[in-house]
Amino acid sequence: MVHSILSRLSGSLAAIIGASAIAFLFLRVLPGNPARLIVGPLASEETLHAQMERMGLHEPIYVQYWRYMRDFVTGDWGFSYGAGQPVLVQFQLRFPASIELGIYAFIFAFLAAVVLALLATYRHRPVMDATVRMLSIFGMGMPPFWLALILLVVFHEALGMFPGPGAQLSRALTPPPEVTRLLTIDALIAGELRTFANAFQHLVLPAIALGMLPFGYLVRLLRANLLDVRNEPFILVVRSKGIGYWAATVRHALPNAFLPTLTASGMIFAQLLGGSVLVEKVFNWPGIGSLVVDSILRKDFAVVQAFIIVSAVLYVFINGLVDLLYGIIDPRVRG
Amino acid sequence: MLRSNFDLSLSLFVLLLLAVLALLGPVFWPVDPLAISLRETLQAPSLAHPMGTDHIGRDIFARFNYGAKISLTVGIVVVVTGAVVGGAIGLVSGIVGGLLDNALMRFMDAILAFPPLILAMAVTVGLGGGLETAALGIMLTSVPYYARLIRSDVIRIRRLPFVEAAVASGAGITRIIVRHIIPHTVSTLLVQAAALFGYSVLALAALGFVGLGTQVPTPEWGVMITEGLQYALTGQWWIGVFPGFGLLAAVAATSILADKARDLLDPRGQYTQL
Amino acid sequence: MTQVSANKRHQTEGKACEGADRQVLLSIKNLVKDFILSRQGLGRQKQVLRAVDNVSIDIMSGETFGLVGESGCGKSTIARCLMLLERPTSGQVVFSGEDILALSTLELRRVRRHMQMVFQDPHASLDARMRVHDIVEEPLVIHGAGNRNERRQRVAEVLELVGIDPASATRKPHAFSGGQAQRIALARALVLNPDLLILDEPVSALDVSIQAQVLNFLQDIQQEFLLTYLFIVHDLVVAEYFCDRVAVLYLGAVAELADSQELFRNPLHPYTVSLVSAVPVPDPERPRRGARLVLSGEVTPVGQKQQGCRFRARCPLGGGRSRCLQHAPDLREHTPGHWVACHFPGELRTPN
Amino acid sequence: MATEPEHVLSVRDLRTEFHTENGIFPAVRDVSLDVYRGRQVGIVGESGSGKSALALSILGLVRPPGRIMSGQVLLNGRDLCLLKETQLNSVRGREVSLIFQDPMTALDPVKTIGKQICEGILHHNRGTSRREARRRAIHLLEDVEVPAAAQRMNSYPHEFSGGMRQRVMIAIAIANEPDLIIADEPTTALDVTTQAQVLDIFESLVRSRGTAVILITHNLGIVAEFCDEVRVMYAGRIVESADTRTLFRNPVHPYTESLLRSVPRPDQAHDGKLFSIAGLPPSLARLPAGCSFEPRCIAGRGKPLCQESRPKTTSVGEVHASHLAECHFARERHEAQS
Repeated sequence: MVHSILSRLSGSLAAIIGASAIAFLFLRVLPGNPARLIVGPLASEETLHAQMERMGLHEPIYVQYWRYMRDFVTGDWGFSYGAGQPVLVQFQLRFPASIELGIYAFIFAFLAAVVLALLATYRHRPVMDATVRMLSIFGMGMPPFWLALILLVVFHEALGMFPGPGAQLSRALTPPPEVTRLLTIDALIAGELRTFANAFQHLVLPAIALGMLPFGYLVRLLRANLLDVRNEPFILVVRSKGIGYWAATVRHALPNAFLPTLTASGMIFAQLLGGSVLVEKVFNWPGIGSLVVDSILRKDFAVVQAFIIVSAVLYVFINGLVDLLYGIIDPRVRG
Repeated sequence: MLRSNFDLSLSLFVLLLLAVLALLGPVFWPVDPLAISLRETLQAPSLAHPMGTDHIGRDIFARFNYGAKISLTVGIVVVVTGAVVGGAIGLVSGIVGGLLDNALMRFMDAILAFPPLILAMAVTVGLGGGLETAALGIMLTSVPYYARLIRSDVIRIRRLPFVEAAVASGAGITRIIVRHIIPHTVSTLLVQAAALFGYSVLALAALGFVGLGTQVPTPEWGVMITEGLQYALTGQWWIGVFPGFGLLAAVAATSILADKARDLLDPRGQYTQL
Repeated sequence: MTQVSANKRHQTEGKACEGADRQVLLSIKNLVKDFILSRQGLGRQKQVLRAVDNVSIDIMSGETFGLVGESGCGKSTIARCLMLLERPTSGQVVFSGEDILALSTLELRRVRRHMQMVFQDPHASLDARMRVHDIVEEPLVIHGAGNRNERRQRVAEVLELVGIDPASATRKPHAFSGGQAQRIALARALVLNPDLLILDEPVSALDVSIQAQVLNFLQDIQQEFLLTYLFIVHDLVVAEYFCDRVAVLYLGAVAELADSQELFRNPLHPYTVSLVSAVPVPDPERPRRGARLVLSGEVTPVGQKQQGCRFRARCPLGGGRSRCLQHAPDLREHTPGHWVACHFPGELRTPN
Repeated sequence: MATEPEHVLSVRDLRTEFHTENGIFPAVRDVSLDVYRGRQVGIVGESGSGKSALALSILGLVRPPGRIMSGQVLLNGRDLCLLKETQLNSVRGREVSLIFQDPMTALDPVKTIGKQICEGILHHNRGTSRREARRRAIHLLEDVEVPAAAQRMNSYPHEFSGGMRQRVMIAIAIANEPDLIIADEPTTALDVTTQAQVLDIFESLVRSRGTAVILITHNLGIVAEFCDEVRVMYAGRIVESADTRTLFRNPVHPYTESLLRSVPRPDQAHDGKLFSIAGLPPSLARLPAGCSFEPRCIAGRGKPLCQESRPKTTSVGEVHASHLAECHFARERHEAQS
């Protein structure tokens, strides 16, 4: 066990290094000169060279990479000239909002997928099944930023059911004291139910927009797995013991159907991460995603580079976690 | 049986319709997608403008057709090049094995260690934006998916009894690959290609949306949605909604097609007994 | 092209075999196959599983030689080693006087014409994407036999021989039933006029009535084309009915080898005795199974080489005697033609 | 519809059909079958003859697109076809249980053996504590001769060999002392010596408890050794039924006779040919108009009577209805034998 954890860790480390190197390379072969961006188009060659010197751009690329990673690990993520702030500070400010949105989106995707997959496979009901499959195909085929727009048009603009873009909380309310820095949780901790409800309302539309793609993916996977597992003889044997349909499904079919889904959770995380860049922009959500879009438009690449590396690290970390979890859940892998 | 054919024909029809709009749009709707008309800004859909006009009076329908051309072209190009490159890597990796296999797969892993959209962003940022770079970035992120799938397929097929039967009757490696392995990976490749077509089209739109793909004023669907964003909440919904439907239709149709292809291409499927 | 090649019997060295003028067609000498199981996790020691342990068998031209044993005894591994689907760890396989393990790829192809294999699951062993005609023709193409017309004629001929209407050869294998598919597989094996057919459980996947059809057919073509069969089977009744000589394998080694009648009527190895007694007989008049000798435990492959007799843990004789504990018994000729690897052959008798 | 008290199971004119895109497949065609208390009944037939569909129909576990169309399944006098799903759930596992074909896939791979045995015990015995259920489960494992039963409770199925898994299946089946066990090819996937072990254990358990058994198999040897009575199935019908000795000595239906003659026997002469049945079983979707065995039959092939009309079930037994065959020539064939 110890051995396998160690080997997995070293594998993850290698993947992170590889990924960050690729990210670094791509951002450094960029035609524009980062120093030129800082000093501005009107600066003289001398100023430019001085700036390049300061930034270490004359060094060989691997030295630059080494230096960048060393700084990165020690907390120096570079300086965002667009926002006039260190990149790390910006991340710290905006990360909680993104995480909260991601969590709610995942909860939505997961719950909706489980319920609909169960409904689709219950008995032999072709219409229900076809509906769920259609939903899944639409979920996977809809551009998240477009869905966000539709949701806003319908539920905010036309029906007025949910608040519009631009905030996590109505201006009339004061944010609860920061504990976890996740608004809904902090509101609960502070016991302010009204604040919680308001923050939750603000979360509904963006969470659905962000969760739709993972939902489509999950429901499709779960439905197929449930159908497969249901054809396994062991379900018949369970039923022959007298266990009812739902008990057999929840106790035996679902856990087995979840196993292959677990492997896909890396993919789902990636969808959430990529989607947040798009959805946050539409809702003007004060998270990392909208920061990244703004930085791209401002050509503020220090932020983008940090985001890419953080994404890769998180992604590798999640995948490693899933591997471990798989070993815990599936006795056959434990060996 | 009936229903499944309905699915199939509907999605074929949708794809065909989009293709017709993309290719023949300029013929039967000869309106310049870039022509600005300040007298006709922000008009709702009507006979003169089936999808309305945008804030500077450009005809959305003409722009939609142009966007279809961009999306479908990029989708096809990305899928074909990705499938060829990825399929080749997978085939070589699965057949040669050993050190080369290991090296190729580690490289694929490194690419996979990125969330795909983020990597496409990185590449596009790095190479300076634009349609071609965006397509290249998307293609690059799709290669490992083909490569890994085809590799594992090749390894699985190599061990199947009918391949062993061919080896036992003296077939050489070339014959085994060409006659027995490749035909059996084609269905996998096709299904994966259809799935990745959807991804490519969506990714291109996403890159356009964040300002990395095609540049304004080129009417790409993602860019059009971005432009429509600020008018959506003031009542001019048509600017951003129609291109979204285009994306949804293209992606959903290919994904239904992929499912059907998977069923039809499995020779066992047709003879499944009770 | 259409008739059995005239120089079918071209062995250079030949051993006389008990009065018959038969010659050795295939000689397996000290065949060993190890599989390396790399265990993950702590320690990560390499485990070696010896699937085939020093097996030597001579198969006479024209006979049906049966390999029987329970799953995991190595019988299929031997077949796969003979067809070089697995590379043997050591040993020799001499076919018609040539050691096929020492041949180059090109020479091997020449030899392979004369030995063909039929697999257990007929549908799995036929390429589902190819038409039946192309499947049967493939060996001819590989070995460059005849032109297109001659090949087509030959395929039709062979299909007719196995009882498949050549007109249906444009269909794919899954349009055929299991029994028919096995006939198609046989047609593919026969199309090159081989000398030796390795039949790996060819009837196990088939229903009783179809099984009889295929077995009868195998008998017919054996006489007609002077074929030699290596017949791998776990069904002892089929082995007894169909084989001339039989070797019983246990954990990768031959436990007993004899004429099929002799082996099943007068088994000497305690494993064979219990194996034979475990077979349910379709005759309720036979004394009830009080007399059955049920073995304890199951075949469990052992990684490292254990000392003494490999069967001793399950041996109904106890296996506790010092000879059984210390020495693995060699395969010795107990009576002429009847070989057994036991220190106390014949001590255990078939009940009743 | 009162049944005699000694019947555990009485199936009347049961019909199960599979409605698929390729047509309607009547897998079980108006089958009647009686099983007496404590008796072992074998059902033999080739693949596709409807054996497994019959077993699942009795348990009410046929899945769509399959459906029971008509008939009765009287278990201890109650018609299971009329029961609601919840009522069925209290019958399954307690009055009747199932042993499945393939021990590799018949156990949930992610649950321990112990949990899977206890599940049935807890379900049918409200108020039993987990500890008590566990104790009983260990006893059951000891009954089926699983060594070190208490430790093995926490093992997962993949840690067991095929034979051991099938023993666990038996333990699950007998957990609530049912009156009837349906065993569908219980030893097909096992080696001969393992099969002998498992059958011995199974036989001694059911004989000592007086459990009736329906043993579905294609292996005539197992039937001969294990069963008191035999039913022969062909194309969804029971074509012959008799006690084991009679059936093996005097098979009346031509299919039974052909089946018995096509099995190689160790005590038979080696030379000569095996008897073989010509042709293939008919597709259930396109059954011949007359006798479904007619195209392959040694007695009736080509005869107009057999081609045109379906044979009725005929009693040929000396004592009441103990030997039945569904053949136009049943009487003649029976007389010719005796």
